[in-house]
Amino acid sequence: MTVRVVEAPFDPAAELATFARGRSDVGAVASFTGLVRDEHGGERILAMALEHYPGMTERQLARIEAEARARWPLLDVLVIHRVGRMLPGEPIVLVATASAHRAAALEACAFLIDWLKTKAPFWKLEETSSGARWVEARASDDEAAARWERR
Amino acid sequence: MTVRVVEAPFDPAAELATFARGRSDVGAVASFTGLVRDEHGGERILAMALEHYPGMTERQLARIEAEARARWPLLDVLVIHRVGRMLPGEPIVLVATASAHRAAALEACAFLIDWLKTKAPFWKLEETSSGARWVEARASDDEAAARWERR
Amino acid sequence: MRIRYFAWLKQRVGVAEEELDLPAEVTTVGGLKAWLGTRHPRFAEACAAKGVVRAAVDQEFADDDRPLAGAREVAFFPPVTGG
Amino acid sequence: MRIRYFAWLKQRVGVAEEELDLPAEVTTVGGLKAWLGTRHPRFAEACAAKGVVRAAVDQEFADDDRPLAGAREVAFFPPVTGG
Repeated sequence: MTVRVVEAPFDPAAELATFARGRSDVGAVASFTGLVRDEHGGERILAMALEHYPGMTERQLARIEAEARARWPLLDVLVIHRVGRMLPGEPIVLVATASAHRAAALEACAFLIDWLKTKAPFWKLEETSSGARWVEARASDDEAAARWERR
Repeated sequence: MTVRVVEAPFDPAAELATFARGRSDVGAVASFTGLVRDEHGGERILAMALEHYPGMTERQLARIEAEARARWPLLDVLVIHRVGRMLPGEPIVLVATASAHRAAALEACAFLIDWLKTKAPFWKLEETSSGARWVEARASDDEAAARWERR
Repeated sequence: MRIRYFAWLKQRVGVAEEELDLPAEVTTVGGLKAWLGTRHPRFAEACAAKGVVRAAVDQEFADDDRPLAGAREVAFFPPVTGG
Repeated sequence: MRIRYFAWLKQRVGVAEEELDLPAEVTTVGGLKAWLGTRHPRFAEACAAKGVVRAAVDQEFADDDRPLAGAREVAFFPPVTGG
């Protein structure tokens, strides 16, 4: 499985240590890790709770991965997304891509995280000292995802 | 030091394990690893020897890193480039960037490897079964680097 | 039909999911939204704000004109914010 | 002045570096290239092919019109291929 939704903390470096290893046809590996920050909009974040839509999540992630593989000659892909409650500094998401050449790995990695942010059913609830608040979708995320729409 | 030129094999996953760790202001980490492939232009690669210009190399890498930090709000940057003889599957270069948000981390990572490929004095010598050959510069690398020229 | 709610929409409606028999005249996602609004005033309020209530039919994103024929599960949620 | 050669240019010329006293009329990178070509025929051959011989003066990339006044080290090499 190259797409995983996990409730427990995970270690991106440990995942990357085994990603595409032992394959000497891989010339390029790109990765992106998203982490919980301790600040948002000037307010201190105590924790983050990630809700998702079980079933649809896995389906959408698999679809996004398939789209990336159709667009770029990828030799390996890994997507891990955490759900549940997590603390500042903890990883939320890891995307990794492997290809013979760097352009494919770098572009596919950016594509995967851009599409994941707008097409996978996750919702972030931030816990602050003044209570919990749902994170609002950002126009910049829609714009980033739209870059990759086929014209 | 966030820029290192090394002769011994290095482990990108181990480097990433300590990169930007313990910083809860980091929301995004991007990385790129370039590896020796076992094939190039239809010929089997037995080994790769990286020659460089000691002194100028470190100077150029530091300059490229400074340029990235000037362009994007980066919280951390790491560039490791190996020199000497290495085998297929072994890492040649690692670039990692950390920022509050993903666009800065992803763009700066792509920028760093694109500029490194055209502005740092490294030369690749491939060992094949029919002898050693110097790798020729590719027009696509110049084009990738030119994307980042200030207009 | 099974109706599910996520994120703050779930908190507004007050239930995570409900099993409902739809009246015959409810044939699309848009029609279902309007009908659910009569049962949950705060759902109607949310739907009145443009673009904040998204839907999925059988775990596929769906627009208001999407027919419900054959569907087993419809979910409503705010724009996604993962990653 | 110290002259250095890298990669296949070093193999062509046959030395990695040499310490040379330049004649007074050699004042630019381009002039130095021409003069070195008279000493190393294979260096002249390489320079005849457009774009394959690059230069650095005191570890900074330099074009042919770059003056040599004050320079301690000039390096010649093919286009870089790292990463």
